[in-house]
Order: sequence, then structure tokens, then C-alpha cells
Amino acid sequence: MSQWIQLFALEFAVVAIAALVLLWDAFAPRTGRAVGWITALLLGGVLAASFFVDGSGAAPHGVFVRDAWVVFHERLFLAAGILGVLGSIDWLAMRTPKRQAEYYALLLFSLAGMMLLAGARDWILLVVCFELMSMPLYVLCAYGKQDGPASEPKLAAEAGLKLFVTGAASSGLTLFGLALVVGMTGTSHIGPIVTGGPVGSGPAPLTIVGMLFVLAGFGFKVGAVPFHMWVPDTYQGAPTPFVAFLSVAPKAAGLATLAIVLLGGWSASSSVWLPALLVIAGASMVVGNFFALPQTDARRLLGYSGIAQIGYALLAIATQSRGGLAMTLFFVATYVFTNLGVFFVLHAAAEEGGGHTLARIAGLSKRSPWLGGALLVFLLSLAGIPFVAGFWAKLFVFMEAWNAGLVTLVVLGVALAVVGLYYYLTVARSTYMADGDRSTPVRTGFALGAAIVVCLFFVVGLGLWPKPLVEAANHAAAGIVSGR
Amino acid sequence: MTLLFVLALVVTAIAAVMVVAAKNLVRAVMALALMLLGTAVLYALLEAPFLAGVQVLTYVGGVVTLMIFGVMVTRRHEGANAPAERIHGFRGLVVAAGMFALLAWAVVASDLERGATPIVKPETTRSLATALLDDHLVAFEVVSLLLLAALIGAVVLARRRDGRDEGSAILAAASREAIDAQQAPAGSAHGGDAR
Amino acid sequence: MNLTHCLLLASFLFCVGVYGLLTRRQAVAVLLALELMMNAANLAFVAFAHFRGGPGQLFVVFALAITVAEVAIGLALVMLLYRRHDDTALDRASETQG
Amino acid sequence: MSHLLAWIVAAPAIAAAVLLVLPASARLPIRVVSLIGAVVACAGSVLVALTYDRVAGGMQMPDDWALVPSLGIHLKLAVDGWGVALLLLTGVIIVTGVLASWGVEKRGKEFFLLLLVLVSGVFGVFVSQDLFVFFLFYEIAVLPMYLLIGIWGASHDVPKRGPFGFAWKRFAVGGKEYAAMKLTLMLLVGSAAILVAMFLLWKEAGGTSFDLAHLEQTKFSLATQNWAFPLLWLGFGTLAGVFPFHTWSPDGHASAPTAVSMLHAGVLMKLGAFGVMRVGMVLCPDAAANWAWLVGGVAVINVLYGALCAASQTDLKYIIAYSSVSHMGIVMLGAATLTTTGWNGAVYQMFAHGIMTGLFFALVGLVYERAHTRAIAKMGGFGHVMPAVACFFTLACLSSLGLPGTAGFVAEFLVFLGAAEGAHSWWAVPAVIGAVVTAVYVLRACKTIFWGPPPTGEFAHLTDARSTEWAAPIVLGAALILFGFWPRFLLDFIDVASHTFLARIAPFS
Repeated sequence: MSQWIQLFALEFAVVAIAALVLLWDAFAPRTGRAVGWITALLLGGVLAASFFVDGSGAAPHGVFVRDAWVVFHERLFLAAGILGVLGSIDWLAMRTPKRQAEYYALLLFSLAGMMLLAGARDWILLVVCFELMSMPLYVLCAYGKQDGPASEPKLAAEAGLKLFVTGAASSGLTLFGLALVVGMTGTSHIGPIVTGGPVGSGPAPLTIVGMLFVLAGFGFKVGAVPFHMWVPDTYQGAPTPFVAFLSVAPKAAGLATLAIVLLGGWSASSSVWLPALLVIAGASMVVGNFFALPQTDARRLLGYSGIAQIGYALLAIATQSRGGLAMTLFFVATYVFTNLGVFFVLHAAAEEGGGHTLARIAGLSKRSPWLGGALLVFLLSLAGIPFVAGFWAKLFVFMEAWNAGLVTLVVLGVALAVVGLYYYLTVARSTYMADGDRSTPVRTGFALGAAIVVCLFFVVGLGLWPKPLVEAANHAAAGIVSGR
Repeated sequence: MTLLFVLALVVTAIAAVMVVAAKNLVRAVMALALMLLGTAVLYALLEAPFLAGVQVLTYVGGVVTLMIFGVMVTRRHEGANAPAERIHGFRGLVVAAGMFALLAWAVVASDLERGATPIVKPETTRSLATALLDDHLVAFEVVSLLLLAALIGAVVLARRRDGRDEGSAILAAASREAIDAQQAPAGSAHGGDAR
Repeated sequence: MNLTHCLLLASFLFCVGVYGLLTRRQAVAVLLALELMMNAANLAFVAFAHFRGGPGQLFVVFALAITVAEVAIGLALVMLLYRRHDDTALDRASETQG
Repeated sequence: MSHLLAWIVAAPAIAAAVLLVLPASARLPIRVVSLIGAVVACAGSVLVALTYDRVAGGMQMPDDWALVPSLGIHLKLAVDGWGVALLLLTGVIIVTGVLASWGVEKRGKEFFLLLLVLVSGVFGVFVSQDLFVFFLFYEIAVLPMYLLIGIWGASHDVPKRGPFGFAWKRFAVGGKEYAAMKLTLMLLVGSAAILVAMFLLWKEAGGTSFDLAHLEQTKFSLATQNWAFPLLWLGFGTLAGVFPFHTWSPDGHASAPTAVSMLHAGVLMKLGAFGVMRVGMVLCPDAAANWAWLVGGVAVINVLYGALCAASQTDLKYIIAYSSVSHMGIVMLGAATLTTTGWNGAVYQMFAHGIMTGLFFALVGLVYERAHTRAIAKMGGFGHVMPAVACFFTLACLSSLGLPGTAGFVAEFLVFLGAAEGAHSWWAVPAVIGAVVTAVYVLRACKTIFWGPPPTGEFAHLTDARSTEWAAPIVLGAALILFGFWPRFLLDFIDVASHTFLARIAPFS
């Protein structure tokens, strides 16, 4: 039993916080910001504890393995969770003061799912964790159903349903694919595909189809082309503080899963999935970047930009090298902080300006220079401009991909990065050069401001000094891919 | 035996088509029930009696009931300004047919019958339970969390702003099903807290 | 009665579900289509478990729990949408601009 | 003094950081801090010029910090002869630029902040000896331009006509935001090309180091060179205004505020030419020789086309901007000759043109601030009301057309000489024709605006330069004459570096 506690200490803690928050709210309902702050602080405690608890080990039968890979992801998810909570505190206290606890509890459940996901080495556990991660997200998406600026349609419920339908459909796709793969290989362990046939013969057609189905299922989850349709709609409809979380943590978890499955389990069968992965990565970069161009709603724009970013991350996974995987982690980690920051600033501006369209956030930098500057930094990081974290992320990914011989995709990616710069700059243009109809400073709540500052710190800090994260990522990736 | 199998197979297939073809949603749900029953029969024939039982209990007994409930509650309105029933009909057909062609080709091309050895020791309910609570205990616990999360989520969604619990009927049903399906004491314990 | 037949049936059910998913506009109908897909996966699991062994049945136990949870959430969302719009057509959600 | 180069690069950045914490209302402190940052950097540059050992040559005053050791990225600074000349140029331009923009009122804090960051990047490019860090600084120098032009730029008051005239109204083509976006995107496309070429070279050199010295010792295969060189030429060349990728430059320079135009035309375009020579030609010597015909041919087009375009403009800033395109053609022409004389001329032209165009834009800004128009047809006889401005403007014009005794003469003469010596001696002919056309349009513009009957009406009461506005004309004008009569001072630096680098292209020198 003690071994279990040691192995799952952090996950236990997260679930316990969820229970605590629910109970506290049930017996002592509060309408202030206390619930959120307590959640954030306790999560911070868990994050701090993750540096002291040595939980490495494996559950019986190898269904769950805790190594550097898992530790890296747990910390990343916890950080995203803390920031997600911080970013929501002011909004929740204002909009639904009587119903805050469930929001945090659901977010924590999702967080627990993600944290477990990183260590799952068994299909059953993986699928179940994936659902534990996804299910609360459907609900949270529709949380602020009557919410949002007056000028915009209230789309939260639709966004939730849309996310649910795509999520459930992708679960179905994954499950069916798994039925074929697990059935053909006869084991639920995530490992090499045993062909069963004579030596040298590849997997049976049915196994191949199953693998592709599984890949497609995960493609839905991370929002890669051609499974991306839900992304812009959901981002536009769901409450913005939640979209910030939705746009980073589940995607990071999805990419982690893809890495576990493709590089950890199916690495020997890369001839099956690699072409598909490359096509998906290339298509995501192209579609994401070009469809973002005509957008006028900042959330939709960021949705498409997120699709493009996923394309870059998949490109790094496609290198199949330890270095490439490490750079995926670096990319994802910087993306987490950058995208959270972008959405938080956008949320602050939209609350005050009455909408998320580029016209509504016009003049932001004149009204609040710091907020405008933060937004600019985040946008530049997304665009991959030097001395912010996103630059190193893109650069490392491209370098690893170039090393792995994916020259065409690298050239495509570099060219598309310029397209990306264009639409990121259109956002910057509307905040810096256009004149809005208001001139009072944008006020952010303390929690939201703190979240933005933390994001800013990491984006700039990692931009100036990327070495620690590079090393951590390299260390973590060694748990999945050995060798170079 | 074979006859029963063929019968179940045909009934399941036809019922499935009816589920997506029926204009009337109540009929579609009924067809779903039929299909689920057909599948349950197939489970039984495939030596999975426990699953057949669970299928009948949770699916036919629970999910279908829930669906009917959903149809009834949301039904008032179809008719007058009901939108066109289908979209992208042709595109959907092409995708589905293409997918089926791919799958059917893969199934046939994989030559599954050659070298397949009959199972010596069929999986019994007992071995299933052992696997559930031994090898996959972690997953089992996670599922209880999942059901708890779903429960809280359903409460959150169904509860009205003004506090009236219109959706509590759905919830009650949902939670019962959830708990039945897992027979997880953890689930009900947590469920109690959530209320 | 062999594995090929069972898998063909499962594939058929799955594809019918996909068709329904892609073409139906009523949210409840979409849920029904999702049920078809999940059920198809379960059938394939059980068939494999019977003819080839392996953890298929165990998988189904978990899949059932997942399905039930999904139905609960899905129906709650449908009802929410219905209360909001008095309409459960799905594509109002996509006031897409591209 | 240790770490002198690092201090030069850091001084403007530190000043920018100080600005960050100053309140936006502190008008004077903001300007003083900016000026201090600029002066420190400029003084450092002068110190470098004085302490650099001209006889020994090569890389001097090295500094080295590991930035990302796993990829072999080092913050490695050192300066060569070319670098000395260009550091001096940058130092002079930024000091005068800060003084020239003393009167910027709109969001002054952010303006000076961005300006200083940009200059930091420029200094960094000229002294970095690591290709990657070179690229980083290059990006820093390019990017602030977007905001500088987009926020503080001026939209055009000269309406566009002709078949595409509708576009000016419909899409705000020609507006400052259009110019800013066009400039940024074109330069960033160039950066993408540079990045790809960098990877090519890095990979072939073993994938362990971006150190320029290391890369110079690597013998790249001809295939790699033939890919990398055109990419570098187009990438850096976009910033140098190489035809047909020069189109951002007239729009950008015409829209930019005074100091930004000075910096951009005066210094930033040199970054491009410097990149082509320092990185492209030095690292890919064989390909440089192979492609010289194209580089030189396009440069000739630049010279002629730029001059003809300038001759047909009616907007004063556009005239200067197109003349920059023409003069940068002379730089590229000198580079393409692959001779010591030609390269000396090219670098000298970078310096001379930087000073001259800085002077031009400073004066144009001064005139524009008073007259509120840049249409030369409306102006006339300004010499009567602003004699000093008129004199300095005429001086710049004379340098522009290459009058002996000005810095422009030395540069152009060297380039033409180099062209005549080189493999394609006919290049000298159209280049000289271009110089003649330049004489026609600069003199015409100068005569129209400053000389003639005294102005009447709204222009009758314009005033001459005042207080800080004197700085740019005096310093830059003096430099033009000084380096026209005493070219040896700079040429000693330049020559020693040109010899070293050209040794790599031995068969052609």
C-alpha cells in the first residue's frame, strides 16, 4: 500500500484537493475568491512537493511507470493547472459566484487524468485516463453558458456539445482501432506490434488499419488537420479563461500520449504511421496558418494558430529521435506558457472592451501599456521571434527535423512561420496602432494579473536562458526513446 | 447455434441501419435497443455471458431509458421549425462507405482464420474479476474517478441557474447506471459526497 | 460463425455509426450514432477475445463504464442546449467564418 | 578595457531597460537616458577604432560566453576591420538620431525604448562572430521597425495616381501600417531563407558549432555552397534592397519617422550588405564566384533602376529612399567584383552612404516638421528662410552624386575601379551612367526646394534648425567632408579585413 501512495502521491493529492474543495463548498458556501485561491495555493504546494517526492517506480504488471518523463509532465500539467485556476478566479467570482467549487473540482479531475496519462503504459489505463481528462472538459466548456460580452452570441453550450461530440467520436475511433490492434496482438500492453507471421513480414492489414484509427483518434484530441474542425468553434464559444487551459494542457497531454504510443510502443512499426504523421503535421501547419489569416475574432485566430503549432510539435515527434522528442517537450512547455498568457490578456481586454474581435481590443497598448506589451511578447513567442521562448522552441524543432532528414517539411515550416508572423502582427497592429473607442486603462483582477505575470516570466526567461528546460526535456525524453 | 448467430447478426445489422435511418427519434431509440439486444445475444454466443448480462442491464435497461427520456424532454419542438433532417448526406455516405470498404478489405486480407487456435480456456467471470481488481486495479480506480467526475459534471450542467433541478431525474438515472456498470462501491460513496 | 464474420459486422456497425454522426443534425440522433460506434468497438473486442484470447472482455467492461459516463454528460449537454435555444440542432454551434 | 564590445552592445539595451521603469511622463529623463546610452555606445566605438591594431588586422578584442552549449551556440564577440568602420557609422548615426528625435512627443518612452533595442541589435550584428548570434541580433535589429513605423510613421500626403491608384484608397496601400507590414514580412521572408542556409552550413560543418571561424575553416561542398549562397544573398539582400526585393524600402523609409529613417537607410540596409559579404561570400567563396555575374548584374540594375525611379518621384522622402536603393546597388556591385579595391569601395560606400543618407533624412524630417509637406512641387526657395539646412542639404547632394572631396566620391571611385579591374569590367559603364542620373535628380530636387525666389504664404515664416536639431547636420556633414579628404583613416581598417577575407577566394582576386 505504501508503495501505491508513493507512486501516486501527487495524483492522490490533486484528487484530494478536488474533494476538499467540493466539501468545503458544500458545508461552507462562499461567494468570494477564497475557493479559487485555496485551490491554486494547494496545487502550488503539490507542484512544490513534486520536487521533493521521489516517486519513481512502477505499478504491478507495468501498467504504470513513473520516471523522468512522467515527472516532467506532472510538473507541466500542474503549472498549467495552477495558471488555469488563477486565470479563472476573478471571472468565476464575478460571473457565477455561487458555483465555483465544481469548476475547480472538475478542472482538478481533468488534471489528475492528465498526470496519470503520462505514466500509463497499458492501453486500458491509457484510455480510461484519457476519458478522465476529457470528460470534465466537456462540462467546463459549457460552464459559463450565459456568459461573455454582450456583443457576442452565447455559444458556450454549443461549444461544449461540439467538443463533446468530437471527443466522443474520437474515443469511439480510438476504441475501435484499439479493438483491432489489441485483438490482433493479444495484449493490452503498449508495446511493439508483434506480427505473428513469418519473420520480416509487416503487421497484418487489419493491425495497420487499427493503428491508423488510433492515430486518427488522437489526431482529433490534439486538433490536428484533418481532425481540427472543432477547434475554432470551441475556442470561440467557451469561456475564455477556460479556453486558455483547454488550448494547452489537453494538447500537451495528447502529444505526450502520441509520443508514448508512437515512439515508446510502436517505434518498430514506424513505416506504418510515419507517412500518416508527416501528412498530418504538414497539413496542420498549412491549414492552421492559412485559415488564421482572414479571422477577425481573436479566439478563432488563436484556434487556427494552435492547429499550426500542433503541426510543428508533430513534426518534432516525427523525427523519432530522443532529441526530437525532447524538443517536442520543450516546444509544448513553452507553448503552454505562451498560449495561456495570450488568452489571459485577451480575456482581460475582452471583458473590458466588450468582445474578442480584433476591433474590440484595438488600442489596448495605449490604454494599458503593460498589458499590451505582454500581449506583444506572447504573440512574438508564438510567431517564433528571438529572445522569447517560442523562438527556441521553433528553432529546436526545425533543427531536429532537419537532422532527421525532414528537410522539405522544415522549409515548409519556416516559410509558414512567416505567414504566421503576419496574422500575429495583425493582432499586434490592432492593439498598438488602431484606435479603440475607449481610453480608460484595462483593469485586471489580481489573480489574472498574477497569472499573466507568471506566464510572462517564463516566456521571457526561457527566451533568455533556455538551457534548464532543454536539459530537463532531454532527461525526460530519455525515458521514452533511448539513444540519440 | 449457427442459425442463431446468423439471426442475431442480421437483426443487429438491420437495427443499426434503422437507428440512423429512422426519422422519428423514438423509433431510432427503439432500433438502438434492438441492436443492443442483438449484440447481447452475440456476446452470449461468443462465451461472454457476463458482458451479455451487463449489456442488457446497463445498455438496454439504462442507456436506452435515458435516451428516451432525452428524446421526450427535447422533443416538443421538432416539427414546425425543425431544420432539415440531414446534412452532407452524400458526403457522409461516401466517407462511411469508404471506411467500410477499407475495413472489410483489411478484415478479409488479414486472413484471420488461418492459424487461429480455438481458445482453450474461455475467460470466465471470475478471471475477469481477478483481472479487474488485480492487474488493472489502477484503471479501475481511475474509472471510479471518471464516473464521479461525470456525475458532478452532469449536476453542474443540469442544474438551473435559479437552483431548480430540472435535470435531477436524468442525474439520478445516470448515476444509477454509472454505479451499476462498475459495481464500484467507491462510486456510490463519492456520489453521496457530491450531493 | 467465425472471427471474420464478427469483425465484418462490427465494421458495418461502426461505419453506420460514422454515417449517422456525419449526417444527422439532431443532437440526440448524434448520440445514438455514437452509441453505435462504441458498441461496434465492444463487439470487436469480444469477438477477438473469443477467437484469439487476450484482454478483450476486460476492455469492454471499461468501455461500458466510459460509454455510460459519456451518455450522461452528452444528454446533459443536449438538455442544456435545448433549454437555451429550444432547438437541438447541432450546427447552430458552428457560426463558422472559416 | 575588458569586454569593450559587449559594453557597446549592451549600453543601448541597458538604457532601454532603464526606460522601462521610468514613468512615461518623465519627458526629459527619458531623452537623457537614451542619449547617454547612445553616447556610451558611440564612445565605445570610437575607442575600438582607436585601439584596434590596424597592422595586425584580423579579429580583435574577443569575448566568449556559451549560450546553448548543446548546439554549439556561443555569444562570441570580436571585431574586424569592416566591423570597426560600421561600428563608427552606427555610433554616429544613433547619437545624431536620438538628438534628431528629441521632439517626438507621441508615446515618447516606447519610441526611444524601441529605438535603443534596435540599435543594440545593429551593434550586435557587426561584432558577433557566431553565425547564430549574428542572426539573433539581425532579427532584433529588424523587428522593432514594425512598431516604429506603424505607430510613429507618417502616412503619405502625396496622393497616388495611375492604374493602381485605387489600391491606395481601398487597401491603405502606401499608408504607414501597410509599409510597416510589408517591410516586416519581406525582411522576415529573407530571414527564413537565411535560417535555412544557416542550417545547411551548420549541418555540413558537423552540426556542432555556429562559430564563424569554425565555419570558415570548413570546406563546404560545391552543391551546398550553390544552395546556401543564393539563399543568403536573397535573405540578406532583401534588407540591402537588392532588386526586385527592394520594394519595401521606399515605402518603409518614406513612412518612417526621422530617426528611424536615418537608422534604417543609414545603418540597417548595411546590415544586409554586410551579411551578404561577411557570411555569404566569405563562407561560400566558390559559389560567390559562380554567382558573381548575377549578383553584379542585379546590382547594376539596382543602380540604374533606383536612380531612374528617384528621378521620377515627386515626394521628397521617396526620392531619398530610391536613391538609397541606387546607392546600395553600388555597394553590392563592389561586393560582386570580388576584388580588394571593389570590396574596399563597397564597405566605404556603406559608411559614406550611411552618413549621407542619415544627413538627408535628418534634414528632410526637419523640413517636413516645419512645412508639413514632402511634395517638392509645393516647396521652393527655402534657402532664404533656412540657410543652414539648405547648405547641409546641398552638401549631402554633392556627396550623393560623388563630388571629389566628399566621402561619396572615394567610395564610388573605388567601386568603379574595382569593377573595371574585375571579371566583368563592363559593369562600370552602366554604374557610371547611374551616377550621372543621380546628379540630375539630386541637383534638381535641391534646386527646386532650396534655391530660387523666396517663399511666400505659409512657407514664408519657416525657421532654421534649432538647439538639438543642429547636431545631426553638423556632425554628419563634418563627417562627410572629413572622410572625403582623409579616407586613409577608414580604408586602413577596411583594407586589412578585405585582404583577409578575399584570400579565401584566391583564384579570383
